Amino acid sequence: MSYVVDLDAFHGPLDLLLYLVEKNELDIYDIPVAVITDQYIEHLQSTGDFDLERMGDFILMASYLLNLKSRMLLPRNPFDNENEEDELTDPRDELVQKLLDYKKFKQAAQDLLALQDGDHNRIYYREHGNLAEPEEQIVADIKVLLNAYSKLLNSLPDEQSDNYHLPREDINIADKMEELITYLRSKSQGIIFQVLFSRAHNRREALAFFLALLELIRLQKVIAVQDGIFSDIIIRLREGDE
Amino acid sequence: MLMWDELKGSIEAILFMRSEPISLEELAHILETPVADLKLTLEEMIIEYNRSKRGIQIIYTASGYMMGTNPEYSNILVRMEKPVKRKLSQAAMEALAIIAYKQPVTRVEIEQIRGVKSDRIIYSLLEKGLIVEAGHKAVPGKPVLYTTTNEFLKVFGLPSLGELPVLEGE
Amino acid sequence: MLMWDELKGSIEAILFMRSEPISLEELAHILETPVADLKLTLEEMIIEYNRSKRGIQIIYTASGYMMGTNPEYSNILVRMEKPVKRKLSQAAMEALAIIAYKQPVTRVEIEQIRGVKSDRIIYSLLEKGLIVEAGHKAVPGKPVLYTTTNEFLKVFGLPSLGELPVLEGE
Repeated sequence: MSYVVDLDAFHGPLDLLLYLVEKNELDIYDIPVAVITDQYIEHLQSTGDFDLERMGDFILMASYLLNLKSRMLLPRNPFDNENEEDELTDPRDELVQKLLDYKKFKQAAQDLLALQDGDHNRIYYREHGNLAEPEEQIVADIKVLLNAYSKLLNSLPDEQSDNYHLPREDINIADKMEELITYLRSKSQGIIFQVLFSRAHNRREALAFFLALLELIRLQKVIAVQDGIFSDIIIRLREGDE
Repeated sequence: MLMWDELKGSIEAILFMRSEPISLEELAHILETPVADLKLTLEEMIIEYNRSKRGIQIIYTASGYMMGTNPEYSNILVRMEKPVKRKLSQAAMEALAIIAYKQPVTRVEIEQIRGVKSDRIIYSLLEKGLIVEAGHKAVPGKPVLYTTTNEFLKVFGLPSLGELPVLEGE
Repeated sequence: MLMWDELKGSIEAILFMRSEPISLEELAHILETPVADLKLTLEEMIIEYNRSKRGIQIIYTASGYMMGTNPEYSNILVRMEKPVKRKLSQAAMEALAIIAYKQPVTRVEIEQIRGVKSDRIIYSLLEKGLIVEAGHKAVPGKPVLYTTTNEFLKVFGLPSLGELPVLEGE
Protein backbone atom coordinates (compact mmCIF):
# COMPACT_ATOMS: atom_id res chain seq x y z
CA MET A 1 0.00 0.00 0.00
CA SER A 2 1.48 3.35 -0.93
CA TYR A 3 0.47 6.68 0.47
CA VAL A 4 0.72 9.92 -1.37
CA VAL A 5 -0.48 11.86 1.63
CA ASP A 6 1.97 14.40 2.90
CA LEU A 7 2.17 14.50 6.68
CA ASP A 8 2.61 18.25 6.48
CA ALA A 9 -0.96 18.43 5.28
CA PHE A 10 -2.11 17.34 8.72
CA HIS A 11 -2.25 19.78 11.55
CA GLY A 12 -1.43 17.19 14.15
CA PRO A 13 -1.67 13.52 15.07
CA LEU A 14 -5.41 13.78 15.79
CA ASP A 15 -5.97 15.23 12.35
CA LEU A 16 -4.13 12.29 10.78
CA LEU A 17 -6.05 9.79 12.91
CA LEU A 18 -9.34 11.39 11.98
CA TYR A 19 -8.37 11.18 8.34
CA LEU A 20 -7.62 7.45 8.69
CA VAL A 21 -10.92 6.83 10.48
CA GLU A 22 -12.86 8.62 7.77
CA LYS A 23 -10.90 7.10 4.90
CA ASN A 24 -11.56 3.58 6.21
CA GLU A 25 -15.16 4.50 7.02
CA LEU A 26 -14.68 3.32 10.58
CA ASP A 27 -17.08 3.82 13.44
CA ILE A 28 -15.40 6.33 15.67
CA TYR A 29 -16.89 4.59 18.75
CA ASP A 30 -15.52 1.20 17.72
CA ILE A 31 -12.11 1.78 16.20
CA PRO A 32 -10.05 -1.32 15.38
CA VAL A 33 -6.97 -0.13 17.23
CA ALA A 34 -4.57 -2.61 15.62
CA VAL A 35 -5.52 -1.57 12.08
CA ILE A 36 -5.43 2.14 12.78
CA THR A 37 -2.13 1.93 14.66
CA ASP A 38 -0.47 0.10 11.78
CA GLN A 39 -1.74 2.59 9.23
CA TYR A 40 -0.75 5.51 11.43
CA ILE A 41 2.81 4.23 11.83
CA GLU A 42 3.02 3.46 8.14
CA HIS A 43 2.24 7.10 7.49
CA LEU A 44 4.99 8.26 9.77
CA GLN A 45 7.46 5.93 8.05
CA SER A 46 6.49 7.13 4.59
CA THR A 47 7.34 10.67 5.57
CA GLY A 48 10.70 11.94 4.49
CA ASP A 49 11.97 15.24 5.82
CA PHE A 50 10.03 16.45 8.75
CA ASP A 51 10.26 19.22 11.24
CA LEU A 52 11.58 17.49 14.33
CA GLU A 53 9.59 19.67 16.68
CA ARG A 54 6.33 18.76 14.99
CA MET A 55 7.34 15.12 14.60
CA GLY A 56 7.45 14.87 18.41
CA ASP A 57 3.67 15.17 18.69
CA PHE A 58 3.14 12.51 16.04
CA ILE A 59 5.55 10.11 17.72
CA LEU A 60 3.92 10.64 21.09
CA MET A 61 0.60 9.60 19.56
CA ALA A 62 2.25 6.56 17.97
CA SER A 63 3.50 5.34 21.33
CA TYR A 64 0.07 5.98 22.84
CA LEU A 65 -1.53 3.92 20.07
CA LEU A 66 0.96 1.07 20.49
CA ASN A 67 0.23 1.04 24.20
CA LEU A 68 -3.48 1.00 23.50
CA LYS A 69 -3.04 -1.80 20.98
CA SER A 70 -1.22 -3.97 23.52
CA ARG A 71 -3.88 -3.30 26.14
CA MET A 72 -6.55 -4.37 23.67
CA LEU A 73 -4.69 -7.57 22.90
CA LEU A 74 -4.22 -8.58 26.52
CA PRO A 75 -6.95 -10.97 27.63
CA ARG A 76 -8.82 -9.82 30.67
CA ASN A 77 -8.42 -11.95 33.72
CA PRO A 78 -11.85 -13.47 34.38
CA PHE A 79 -10.87 -14.24 38.00
CA ASP A 80 -9.68 -10.77 38.78
CA ASN A 81 -12.64 -9.33 40.61
CA GLU A 82 -10.74 -6.42 42.07
CA ASN A 83 -10.53 -4.70 38.73
CA GLU A 84 -14.19 -4.84 38.06
CA GLU A 85 -14.26 -1.23 37.00
CA ASP A 86 -11.67 -1.88 34.33
CA GLU A 87 -13.96 -4.37 32.74
CA LEU A 88 -16.68 -1.82 32.31
CA THR A 89 -14.52 0.79 30.67
CA ASP A 90 -13.16 0.45 27.20
CA PRO A 91 -9.47 1.43 26.99
CA ARG A 92 -10.37 3.29 23.80
CA ASP A 93 -12.69 5.70 25.55
CA GLU A 94 -10.04 8.34 26.02
CA LEU A 95 -9.03 8.19 22.36
CA VAL A 96 -12.65 8.35 21.24
CA GLN A 97 -13.24 11.44 23.37
CA LYS A 98 -10.09 13.10 22.05
CA LEU A 99 -11.10 12.43 18.46
CA LEU A 100 -14.65 13.67 19.02
CA ASP A 101 -13.42 16.86 20.66
CA TYR A 102 -10.90 17.50 17.93
CA LYS A 103 -13.45 16.75 15.20
CA LYS A 104 -15.90 19.19 16.76
CA PHE A 105 -13.43 22.07 16.73
CA LYS A 106 -12.07 21.21 13.32
CA GLN A 107 -15.63 21.61 12.06
CA ALA A 108 -16.02 24.84 14.04
CA ALA A 109 -12.86 26.18 12.38
CA GLN A 110 -14.37 25.42 8.98
CA ASP A 111 -17.62 27.13 9.96
CA LEU A 112 -15.72 30.23 11.03
CA LEU A 113 -13.80 30.23 7.77
CA ALA A 114 -17.08 30.02 5.84
CA LEU A 115 -18.38 32.95 7.87
CA GLN A 116 -15.30 34.99 7.09
CA ASP A 117 -15.59 34.15 3.40
CA GLY A 118 -19.22 35.23 3.35
CA ASP A 119 -20.47 31.73 2.49
CA HIS A 120 -23.00 32.23 5.28
CA ASN A 121 -24.94 35.45 5.68
CA ARG A 122 -22.86 37.74 7.78
CA ILE A 123 -22.47 41.33 8.80
CA TYR A 124 -19.68 43.37 7.29
CA TYR A 125 -18.21 46.17 9.32
CA ARG A 126 -16.32 49.12 8.00
CA GLU A 127 -12.58 48.97 7.52
CA HIS A 128 -12.27 45.36 8.49
CA GLY A 129 -9.93 42.94 6.78
CA ASN A 130 -6.74 44.61 7.89
CA LEU A 131 -5.96 41.88 10.34
CA ALA A 132 -2.43 42.69 11.20
CA GLU A 133 -2.23 46.42 11.73
CA PRO A 134 -4.07 48.38 14.37
CA GLU A 135 -6.08 51.18 12.92
CA GLU A 136 -4.02 54.20 12.40
CA GLN A 137 -4.40 57.45 10.69
CA ILE A 138 -1.59 59.53 9.33
CA VAL A 139 -1.89 63.10 10.44
CA ALA A 140 0.04 65.68 8.55
CA ASP A 141 0.01 69.36 7.89
CA ILE A 142 0.59 70.74 4.43
CA LYS A 143 2.69 73.58 5.88
CA VAL A 144 5.08 71.03 7.34
CA LEU A 145 5.43 69.49 3.92
CA LEU A 146 6.17 72.84 2.36
CA ASN A 147 8.71 73.66 5.08
CA ALA A 148 10.49 70.38 4.64
CA TYR A 149 10.78 70.99 0.95
CA SER A 150 11.93 74.60 1.07
CA LYS A 151 14.53 73.76 3.70
CA LEU A 152 15.86 71.01 1.48
CA LEU A 153 16.07 73.33 -1.48
CA ASN A 154 17.75 76.05 0.54
CA SER A 155 20.41 73.69 1.72
CA LEU A 156 21.17 72.58 -1.81
CA PRO A 157 23.16 75.16 -3.82
CA ASP A 158 26.33 75.74 -1.79
CA GLU A 159 26.46 72.34 -0.19
CA GLN A 160 25.76 70.05 -3.07
CA SER A 161 29.39 69.61 -4.07
CA ASP A 162 30.06 68.43 -0.53
CA ASN A 163 27.50 65.66 -0.65
CA TYR A 164 29.67 62.65 -1.05
CA HIS A 165 32.91 63.85 0.49
CA LEU A 166 34.30 62.71 3.76
CA PRO A 167 34.94 65.39 6.36
CA ARG A 168 38.15 67.31 5.95
CA GLU A 169 40.90 67.09 8.47
CA ASP A 170 39.68 70.09 10.42
CA ILE A 171 36.85 68.01 11.85
CA ASN A 172 38.05 65.13 13.95
CA ILE A 173 35.69 62.20 14.37
CA ALA A 174 37.26 61.18 17.67
CA ASP A 175 36.49 64.68 18.97
CA LYS A 176 32.92 64.32 17.81
CA MET A 177 32.65 61.00 19.62
CA GLU A 178 33.77 62.66 22.85
CA GLU A 179 31.36 65.51 22.28
CA LEU A 180 28.49 63.10 21.68
CA ILE A 181 29.17 61.09 24.82
CA THR A 182 29.33 64.21 26.93
CA TYR A 183 26.11 65.45 25.42
CA LEU A 184 24.27 62.15 25.83
CA ARG A 185 25.40 61.87 29.42
CA SER A 186 23.40 65.02 30.15
CA LYS A 187 20.36 63.49 28.49
CA SER A 188 19.49 60.36 30.39
CA GLN A 189 16.31 59.83 28.36
CA GLY A 190 18.26 59.94 25.13
CA ILE A 191 17.74 62.31 22.24
CA ILE A 192 15.99 62.16 18.92
CA PHE A 193 18.25 61.37 16.00
CA GLN A 194 17.45 64.59 14.13
CA VAL A 195 18.23 66.71 17.19
CA LEU A 196 21.75 65.41 17.09
CA PHE A 197 22.28 67.03 13.73
CA SER A 198 20.92 70.35 14.81
CA ARG A 199 24.26 70.64 16.63
CA ALA A 200 26.13 70.59 13.35
CA HIS A 201 26.99 73.88 11.70
CA ASN A 202 27.28 72.49 8.21
CA ARG A 203 26.87 69.30 6.29
CA ARG A 204 30.45 68.21 6.83
CA GLU A 205 30.10 68.52 10.56
CA ALA A 206 26.79 66.66 10.39
CA LEU A 207 28.49 63.86 8.51
CA ALA A 208 31.24 63.80 11.14
CA PHE A 209 28.59 63.50 13.85
CA PHE A 210 26.99 60.70 11.93
CA LEU A 211 30.26 58.80 11.48
CA ALA A 212 31.01 59.34 15.17
CA LEU A 213 27.60 57.98 16.04
CA LEU A 214 28.11 54.91 13.87
CA GLU A 215 31.45 54.28 15.53
CA LEU A 216 29.90 54.63 19.01
CA ILE A 217 27.16 52.21 18.07
CA ARG A 218 29.75 49.80 16.74
CA LEU A 219 31.69 50.09 19.99
CA GLN A 220 28.39 49.47 21.82
CA LYS A 221 28.69 52.67 23.78
CA VAL A 222 25.52 54.06 22.33
CA ILE A 223 22.28 52.48 21.18
CA ALA A 224 19.78 53.68 18.62
CA VAL A 225 16.18 52.56 18.98
CA GLN A 226 13.26 53.00 16.62
CA ASP A 227 9.83 51.73 17.67
CA GLY A 228 8.27 51.71 14.23
CA ILE A 229 8.92 52.73 10.65
CA PHE A 230 7.81 56.30 11.05
CA SER A 231 8.70 56.87 14.66
CA ASP A 232 11.70 58.84 15.77
CA ILE A 233 15.04 57.19 16.24
CA ILE A 234 16.15 57.63 19.82
CA ILE A 235 19.85 57.75 20.59
CA ARG A 236 21.10 57.10 24.09
CA LEU A 237 24.04 55.84 26.07
CA ARG A 238 24.05 52.14 26.83
CA GLU A 239 22.91 51.41 30.34
CA GLY A 240 25.74 51.08 32.78
CA ASP A 241 28.09 53.07 30.61
CA GLU A 242 28.84 56.01 32.86
CA MET B 1 -29.32 69.65 24.34
CA LEU B 2 -29.98 68.52 20.78
CA MET B 3 -33.29 68.39 19.01
CA TRP B 4 -34.80 64.99 18.35
CA ASP B 5 -33.80 64.77 14.69
CA GLU B 6 -30.37 66.11 15.37
CA LEU B 7 -29.86 63.55 18.06
CA LYS B 8 -30.60 60.72 15.64
CA GLY B 9 -28.39 62.30 13.00
CA SER B 10 -25.54 62.68 15.47
CA ILE B 11 -25.82 59.08 16.63
CA GLU B 12 -25.87 57.90 13.05
CA ALA B 13 -22.76 59.94 12.22
CA ILE B 14 -20.92 58.68 15.30
CA LEU B 15 -21.79 55.03 14.65
CA PHE B 16 -20.69 55.42 11.04
CA MET B 17 -17.34 56.92 11.95
CA ARG B 18 -16.56 54.55 14.75
CA SER B 19 -15.73 51.04 13.61
CA GLU B 20 -15.84 49.66 17.17
CA PRO B 21 -18.89 49.25 19.39
CA ILE B 22 -19.64 52.38 21.39
CA SER B 23 -21.22 52.28 24.84
CA LEU B 24 -24.26 54.28 25.89
CA GLU B 25 -22.08 56.01 28.47
CA GLU B 26 -19.58 57.17 25.88
CA LEU B 27 -22.37 58.33 23.58
CA ALA B 28 -23.91 60.20 26.52
CA HIS B 29 -20.58 61.88 27.15
CA ILE B 30 -20.05 62.91 23.52
CA LEU B 31 -23.64 64.06 22.98
CA GLU B 32 -24.19 65.52 26.46
CA THR B 33 -27.50 63.68 26.57
CA PRO B 34 -28.88 61.39 29.30
CA VAL B 35 -28.34 57.65 28.83
CA ALA B 36 -32.08 56.94 29.12
CA ASP B 37 -32.91 59.26 26.19
CA LEU B 38 -30.15 57.71 24.09
CA LYS B 39 -31.38 54.21 24.81
CA LEU B 40 -34.90 55.09 23.64
CA THR B 41 -33.60 56.86 20.53
CA LEU B 42 -31.34 53.97 19.61
CA GLU B 43 -34.15 51.47 20.01
CA GLU B 44 -36.29 53.55 17.71
CA MET B 45 -33.46 53.84 15.19
CA ILE B 46 -32.85 50.08 15.21
CA ILE B 47 -36.54 49.50 14.41
CA GLU B 48 -36.52 52.11 11.66
CA TYR B 49 -33.45 50.56 10.07
CA ASN B 50 -34.91 47.08 10.21
CA ARG B 51 -38.29 48.09 8.81
CA SER B 52 -37.01 48.40 5.23
CA LYS B 53 -34.52 46.46 3.15
CA ARG B 54 -31.78 48.80 4.26
CA GLY B 55 -28.18 47.92 3.44
CA ILE B 56 -26.96 48.92 6.86
CA GLN B 57 -28.26 48.38 10.36
CA ILE B 58 -27.51 49.26 13.95
CA ILE B 59 -26.39 46.28 16.00
CA TYR B 60 -26.59 46.00 19.75
CA THR B 61 -23.61 44.06 21.08
CA ALA B 62 -22.34 43.26 24.55
CA SER B 63 -19.86 46.12 24.34
CA GLY B 64 -22.20 48.68 22.83
CA TYR B 65 -23.87 49.77 19.63
CA MET B 66 -22.27 49.62 16.24
CA MET B 67 -23.16 49.92 12.59
CA GLY B 68 -22.79 47.04 10.17
CA THR B 69 -24.23 45.75 6.93
CA ASN B 70 -27.47 43.82 6.69
CA PRO B 71 -26.56 40.10 6.46
CA GLU B 72 -29.13 39.72 3.65
CA TYR B 73 -26.65 41.40 1.32
CA SER B 74 -23.60 39.32 2.15
CA ASN B 75 -23.85 37.37 -1.10
CA ILE B 76 -23.36 40.66 -2.93
CA LEU B 77 -20.74 42.09 -0.59
CA VAL B 78 -18.61 38.99 -0.85
CA ARG B 79 -18.03 39.97 -4.49
CA MET B 80 -16.24 43.15 -3.47
CA GLU B 81 -14.00 41.77 -0.76
CA LYS B 82 -10.46 42.90 -1.16
CA PRO B 83 -8.27 40.28 -2.84
CA VAL B 84 -5.41 40.97 -0.40
CA LYS B 85 -7.50 39.84 2.56
CA ARG B 86 -5.23 38.07 4.98
CA LYS B 87 -6.36 34.51 5.46
CA LEU B 88 -5.72 32.53 8.59
CA SER B 89 -4.15 29.09 8.26
CA GLN B 90 -6.27 26.05 9.05
CA ALA B 91 -4.14 25.48 12.15
CA ALA B 92 -4.70 29.05 13.34
CA MET B 93 -8.44 28.67 12.67
CA GLU B 94 -8.52 25.55 14.86
CA ALA B 95 -6.87 27.32 17.77
CA LEU B 96 -9.10 30.34 17.27
CA ALA B 97 -12.23 28.16 17.17
CA ILE B 98 -11.25 26.50 20.45
CA ILE B 99 -10.68 29.89 22.08
CA ALA B 100 -13.93 31.28 20.68
CA TYR B 101 -16.11 28.45 21.97
CA LYS B 102 -14.33 27.59 25.22
CA GLN B 103 -13.17 31.02 26.40
CA PRO B 104 -11.55 31.80 28.73
CA VAL B 105 -9.09 29.02 27.96
CA THR B 106 -5.40 28.29 28.61
CA ARG B 107 -2.71 27.31 26.15
CA VAL B 108 -2.50 23.81 27.62
CA GLU B 109 -6.25 23.32 27.18
CA ILE B 110 -5.94 24.35 23.53
CA GLU B 111 -3.03 21.99 23.00
CA GLN B 112 -4.89 19.12 24.62
CA ILE B 113 -7.70 19.45 22.11
CA ARG B 114 -5.48 20.00 19.10
CA GLY B 115 -2.92 17.41 20.12
CA VAL B 116 -0.05 19.68 19.06
CA LYS B 117 2.03 22.51 20.47
CA SER B 118 0.26 25.77 19.75
CA ASP B 119 2.37 28.52 21.30
CA ARG B 120 3.44 30.05 17.99
CA ILE B 121 -0.11 30.07 16.68
CA ILE B 122 -1.40 31.70 19.86
CA TYR B 123 1.29 34.33 19.54
CA SER B 124 0.27 35.17 15.99
CA LEU B 125 -3.42 35.36 16.97
CA LEU B 126 -2.44 37.77 19.75
CA GLU B 127 -0.42 39.81 17.28
CA LYS B 128 -3.35 40.00 14.88
CA GLY B 129 -5.51 41.32 17.70
CA LEU B 130 -8.01 38.44 17.39
CA ILE B 131 -7.42 37.25 20.96
CA VAL B 132 -6.15 38.82 24.19
CA GLU B 133 -4.77 37.64 27.47
CA ALA B 134 -7.51 37.90 30.06
CA GLY B 135 -6.07 37.17 33.47
CA HIS B 136 -4.80 33.93 34.92
CA LYS B 137 -6.48 30.65 35.77
CA ALA B 138 -6.62 29.93 39.49
CA VAL B 139 -4.68 26.67 39.28
CA PRO B 140 -1.02 25.90 40.10
CA GLY B 141 1.28 27.74 37.73
CA LYS B 142 -1.38 30.42 37.17
CA PRO B 143 -1.52 29.91 33.38
CA VAL B 144 -2.67 32.79 31.16
CA LEU B 145 -6.28 32.70 29.98
CA TYR B 146 -7.19 33.75 26.45
CA THR B 147 -10.41 35.27 25.12
CA THR B 148 -11.44 36.61 21.73
CA THR B 149 -11.68 40.35 20.96
CA ASN B 150 -14.08 42.72 19.24
CA GLU B 151 -11.77 42.52 16.25
CA PHE B 152 -12.56 38.80 16.13
CA LEU B 153 -16.29 39.59 15.91
CA LYS B 154 -15.63 42.12 13.16
CA VAL B 155 -13.50 39.81 11.06
CA PHE B 156 -16.10 37.06 11.20
CA GLY B 157 -19.08 39.39 10.83
CA LEU B 158 -20.69 38.44 14.13
CA PRO B 159 -22.76 40.79 16.30
CA SER B 160 -21.80 38.90 19.47
CA LEU B 161 -20.32 35.64 20.74
CA GLY B 162 -23.85 34.35 21.22
CA GLU B 163 -24.19 34.24 17.43
CA LEU B 164 -21.31 31.82 16.85
CA PRO B 165 -22.38 28.90 14.65
CA VAL B 166 -23.71 26.06 16.80
CA LEU B 167 -21.13 23.40 17.62
CA GLU B 168 -21.71 19.94 16.23
CA GLY B 169 -23.25 17.63 18.80
CA GLU B 170 -24.17 20.36 21.27
CA MET C 1 -31.70 41.67 -11.75
CA LEU C 2 -32.40 43.06 -8.31
CA MET C 3 -35.65 44.61 -7.18
CA TRP C 4 -35.69 48.34 -6.61
CA ASP C 5 -35.46 48.17 -2.84
CA GLU C 6 -32.78 45.51 -2.89
CA LEU C 7 -30.76 47.57 -5.33
CA LYS C 8 -30.78 50.53 -2.98
CA GLY C 9 -29.97 48.33 -0.02
CA SER C 10 -27.07 46.73 -1.85
CA ILE C 11 -25.67 50.08 -2.90
CA GLU C 12 -25.98 51.35 0.65
CA ALA C 13 -24.15 48.30 2.02
CA ILE C 14 -21.38 48.59 -0.56
CA LEU C 15 -20.83 52.30 0.03
CA PHE C 16 -20.80 51.67 3.78
CA MET C 17 -18.18 48.95 3.57
CA ARG C 18 -15.93 50.72 1.12
CA SER C 19 -14.14 53.72 2.56
CA GLU C 20 -12.94 54.84 -0.87
CA PRO C 21 -15.03 56.25 -3.70
CA ILE C 22 -16.45 53.59 -5.99
CA SER C 23 -17.09 54.16 -9.68
CA LEU C 24 -20.40 53.52 -11.42
CA GLU C 25 -18.62 50.96 -13.58
CA GLU C 26 -17.40 48.97 -10.58
CA LEU C 27 -20.84 49.13 -8.99
CA ALA C 28 -22.37 47.95 -12.27
CA HIS C 29 -19.95 45.05 -12.30
CA ILE C 30 -20.65 44.01 -8.69
CA LEU C 31 -24.41 44.43 -8.93
CA GLU C 32 -24.79 43.19 -12.51
CA THR C 33 -26.97 46.20 -13.20
CA PRO C 34 -26.71 48.74 -16.06
CA VAL C 35 -24.83 51.96 -15.28
CA ALA C 36 -27.82 54.08 -16.29
CA ASP C 37 -30.09 52.41 -13.72
CA LEU C 38 -27.45 52.80 -11.03
CA LYS C 39 -26.97 56.46 -11.81
CA LEU C 40 -30.71 57.11 -11.41
CA THR C 41 -30.90 55.10 -8.20
CA LEU C 42 -27.90 56.87 -6.70
CA GLU C 43 -29.34 60.27 -7.56
CA GLU C 44 -32.56 59.31 -5.82
CA MET C 45 -30.68 58.01 -2.80
CA ILE C 46 -28.64 61.22 -2.52
CA ILE C 47 -31.85 63.23 -2.47
CA GLU C 48 -33.44 60.94 0.13
CA TYR C 49 -30.40 61.18 2.36
CA ASN C 50 -30.27 64.95 2.08
CA ARG C 51 -33.98 65.44 2.72
CA SER C 52 -33.67 64.74 6.45
CA LYS C 53 -31.07 65.60 9.04
CA ARG C 54 -29.32 62.30 8.42
CA GLY C 55 -25.93 61.72 10.02
CA ILE C 56 -24.54 60.13 6.89
CA GLN C 57 -24.83 61.03 3.24
CA ILE C 58 -23.76 59.85 -0.18
CA ILE C 59 -21.16 62.05 -1.79
CA TYR C 60 -20.42 62.24 -5.49
CA THR C 61 -16.73 62.83 -6.17
CA ALA C 62 -14.60 62.84 -9.30
CA SER C 63 -13.56 59.24 -8.67
CA GLY C 64 -17.00 57.93 -7.80
CA TYR C 65 -19.57 57.73 -5.05
CA MET C 66 -18.76 57.40 -1.38
CA MET C 67 -20.48 57.49 1.98
CA GLY C 68 -19.46 60.06 4.54
CA THR C 69 -20.79 61.90 7.54
CA ASN C 70 -22.95 64.97 7.18
CA PRO C 71 -20.72 68.04 7.71
CA GLU C 72 -23.45 69.53 9.93
CA TYR C 73 -22.37 67.13 12.65
CA SER C 74 -18.64 67.74 12.45
CA ASN C 75 -18.68 69.74 15.69
CA ILE C 76 -19.94 66.61 17.46
CA LEU C 77 -17.65 64.19 15.66
CA VAL C 78 -14.53 66.06 16.71
CA ARG C 79 -15.40 65.19 20.31
CA MET C 80 -14.87 61.52 19.52
CA GLU C 81 -11.48 60.12 20.20
CA LYS C 82 -9.74 59.36 16.97
CA PRO C 83 -7.93 56.19 15.89
CA VAL C 84 -4.22 55.99 16.62
CA LYS C 85 -2.63 58.97 15.00
CA ARG C 86 0.73 58.80 13.50
CA LYS C 87 2.94 61.61 12.31
CA LEU C 88 5.33 61.28 9.44
CA SER C 89 8.98 61.52 10.41
CA GLN C 90 11.01 64.47 9.22
CA ALA C 91 12.82 62.18 6.80
CA ALA C 92 9.59 60.79 5.36
CA MET C 93 8.21 64.31 5.07
CA GLU C 94 11.27 65.40 3.09
CA ALA C 95 11.01 62.55 0.63
CA LEU C 96 7.27 63.05 0.29
CA ALA C 97 7.72 66.78 -0.31
CA ILE C 98 10.18 66.13 -3.13
CA ILE C 99 7.82 63.63 -4.72
CA ALA C 100 4.83 65.94 -4.31
CA TYR C 101 6.50 68.94 -5.93
CA LYS C 102 8.67 67.27 -8.54
CA GLN C 103 6.52 64.30 -9.56
CA PRO C 104 7.07 62.09 -11.41
CA VAL C 105 10.47 61.60 -9.88
CA THR C 106 12.99 58.75 -9.49
CA ARG C 107 14.63 57.47 -6.33
CA VAL C 108 18.02 58.78 -7.44
CA GLU C 109 16.57 62.26 -7.97
CA ILE C 110 15.11 62.18 -4.46
CA GLU C 111 18.41 61.03 -3.01
CA GLN C 112 20.30 63.76 -4.86
CA ILE C 113 18.17 66.43 -3.23
CA ARG C 114 18.15 64.89 0.23
CA GLY C 115 21.80 63.86 0.11
CA VAL C 116 21.02 60.52 1.74
CA LYS C 117 19.88 57.07 0.67
CA SER C 118 16.10 57.02 0.67
CA ASP C 119 15.04 53.56 -0.46
CA ARG C 120 13.58 52.50 2.85
CA ILE C 121 11.64 55.71 3.25
CA ILE C 122 10.29 55.38 -0.27
CA TYR C 123 9.27 51.83 0.52
CA SER C 124 7.40 52.89 3.63
CA LEU C 125 5.66 55.72 1.78
CA LEU C 126 4.58 53.16 -0.80
CA GLU C 127 3.33 50.93 1.99
CA LYS C 128 1.37 53.78 3.54
CA GLY C 129 -0.26 54.34 0.18
CA LEU C 130 0.96 57.94 0.00
CA ILE C 131 2.89 57.37 -3.22
CA VAL C 132 2.76 54.88 -6.10
CA GLU C 133 5.05 53.67 -8.83
CA ALA C 134 4.01 55.32 -12.04
CA GLY C 135 5.97 53.88 -14.93
CA HIS C 136 9.65 54.19 -15.77
CA LYS C 137 11.81 57.09 -16.82
CA ALA C 138 13.10 56.83 -20.38
CA VAL C 139 16.79 56.93 -19.41
CA PRO C 140 19.36 54.12 -19.17
CA GLY C 141 18.39 51.69 -16.42
CA LYS C 142 14.72 52.68 -16.77
CA PRO C 143 14.36 53.78 -13.14
CA VAL C 144 10.92 53.68 -11.52
CA LEU C 145 9.04 56.98 -11.33
CA TYR C 146 7.03 57.90 -8.24
CA THR C 147 3.93 60.07 -7.92
CA THR C 148 1.64 60.92 -5.01
CA THR C 149 -1.77 59.26 -4.57
CA ASN C 150 -5.34 60.24 -3.70
CA GLU C 151 -4.53 59.09 -0.17
CA PHE C 152 -1.81 61.75 -0.09
CA LEU C 153 -4.40 64.39 -0.98
CA LYS C 154 -6.73 63.05 1.73
CA VAL C 155 -4.08 63.08 4.44
CA PHE C 156 -3.07 66.64 3.66
CA GLY C 157 -6.62 67.80 3.06
CA LEU C 158 -5.97 68.91 -0.50
CA PRO C 159 -8.66 68.81 -3.18
CA SER C 160 -6.03 68.38 -5.90
CA LEU C 161 -2.30 68.66 -6.59
CA GLY C 162 -2.94 72.08 -8.09
CA GLU C 163 -3.68 73.28 -4.56
CA LEU C 164 -0.23 72.48 -3.18
CA PRO C 165 1.12 75.62 -1.48
CA VAL C 166 3.31 77.65 -3.79
CA LEU C 167 7.03 77.52 -3.10
CA GLU C 168 8.78 80.70 -2.16
CA GLY C 169 10.60 82.20 -5.11
CA GLU C 170 8.92 80.06 -7.74
